[in-house]
Amino acid sequence: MLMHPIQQMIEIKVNFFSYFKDLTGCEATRIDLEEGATLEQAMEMVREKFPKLESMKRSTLVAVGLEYVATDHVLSEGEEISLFPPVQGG
Amino acid sequence: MLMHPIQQMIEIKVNFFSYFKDLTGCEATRIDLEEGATLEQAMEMVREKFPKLESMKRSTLVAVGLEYVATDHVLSEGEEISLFPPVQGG
Amino acid sequence: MKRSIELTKDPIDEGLMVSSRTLSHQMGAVVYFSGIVREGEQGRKIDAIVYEAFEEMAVHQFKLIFDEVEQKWPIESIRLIHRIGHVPVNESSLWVEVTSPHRQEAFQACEWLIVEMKKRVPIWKHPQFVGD
Amino acid sequence: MKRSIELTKDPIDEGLMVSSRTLSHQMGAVVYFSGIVREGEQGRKIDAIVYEAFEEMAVHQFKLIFDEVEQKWPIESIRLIHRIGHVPVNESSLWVEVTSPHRQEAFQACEWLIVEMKKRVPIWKHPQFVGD
Repeated sequence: MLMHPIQQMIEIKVNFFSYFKDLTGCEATRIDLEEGATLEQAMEMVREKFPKLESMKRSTLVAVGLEYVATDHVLSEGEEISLFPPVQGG
Repeated sequence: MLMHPIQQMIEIKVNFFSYFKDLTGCEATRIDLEEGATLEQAMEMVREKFPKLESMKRSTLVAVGLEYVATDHVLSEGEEISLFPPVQGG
Repeated sequence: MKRSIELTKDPIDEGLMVSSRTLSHQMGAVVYFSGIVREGEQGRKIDAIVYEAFEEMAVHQFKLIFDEVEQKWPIESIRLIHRIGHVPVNESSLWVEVTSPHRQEAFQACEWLIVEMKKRVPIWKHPQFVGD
Repeated sequence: MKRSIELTKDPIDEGLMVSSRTLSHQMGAVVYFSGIVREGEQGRKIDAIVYEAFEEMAVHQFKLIFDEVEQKWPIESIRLIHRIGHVPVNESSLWVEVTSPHRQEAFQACEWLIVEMKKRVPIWKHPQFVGD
């Protein structure tokens, strides 16, 4: 039963790293977004699903695929988002 | 026959390194100085003896023993002077 | 610019890496940095650090950093190894080699790439506190 | 601060030096510099550089520089080898290792001591020009 037959939905995988896995209790999740949704909208949805991420908002790094992208990036089917705390290599 | 029996003389060895050996034609020489003579006076005597060093005056490094010392340093018997061009280690 | 990037769970054999170095005859300088796990983190004593990486992205981000190094300095080659997994105290977690014609650019590039790594390359530390 | 200074006519076995490194558990950084003989000097092609040193003074001046390093930075150890005599193109004439708790001081100390060496340590280069 399609309520909005014109509105296509896309499914996006979201990965968590480091202690974001502890905060969310999972390594990855999937969210459904309307086509044309931005990374910012996806992140809002993720934070609603995992409220503990809210407090980390200012120190969250976000990648789409292997790249850091602007939050107005429009997501496409098949893209993956990764959320993680500040990196600490070395 | 001591002309100035009170005036003691000291003998100072002077070493040359790098192309200063080519300019002077020797690795080392000895000069006789009145006791109380300074490094500056010794260098003047060396330049008189080896006029080709005169043109290198501004780029000459001078050590007494293993140390760089001020030109008003008063020399003592047994001290050695070393004259050389800018160093180039590495 | 020649480049080599490796993420590995094995100890880094720095002596072997150095011995296997190749340089063109125009190169006059090689700078190495070894990052070692220290026994203290956050004021507490540790046994080891477990390094976690988003590996595919980490390699990609190192490549982007190396691209920028190549734009900035006349570097002939960079080789980099970052260890992941369990790294005991006193062992190397990071090894970097930068070769260039002159020393200043090798030092600058080596320091710069480490600073950039610490901003962008998705690797995280999990200190293993003594007694935990 | 531990220190080792060597002037040698033999090739520098950097791999062996690195493999023989010892560090206390508070050390987090090691910086190495290798200075390599390049094929060009003064715009001409060379086969080698013959390094001449006033050896006793060179060792003494390195010690004075190391004393200053120790005043400036919390360095645990410095090992330095300078080759003298005939050094062919593409071989190392200088090898330096600096170990410290954090990376910035190791980089700073390593660069600084090389700059100071080039001002004060009585070592000279005699390039061996090709065809001479």
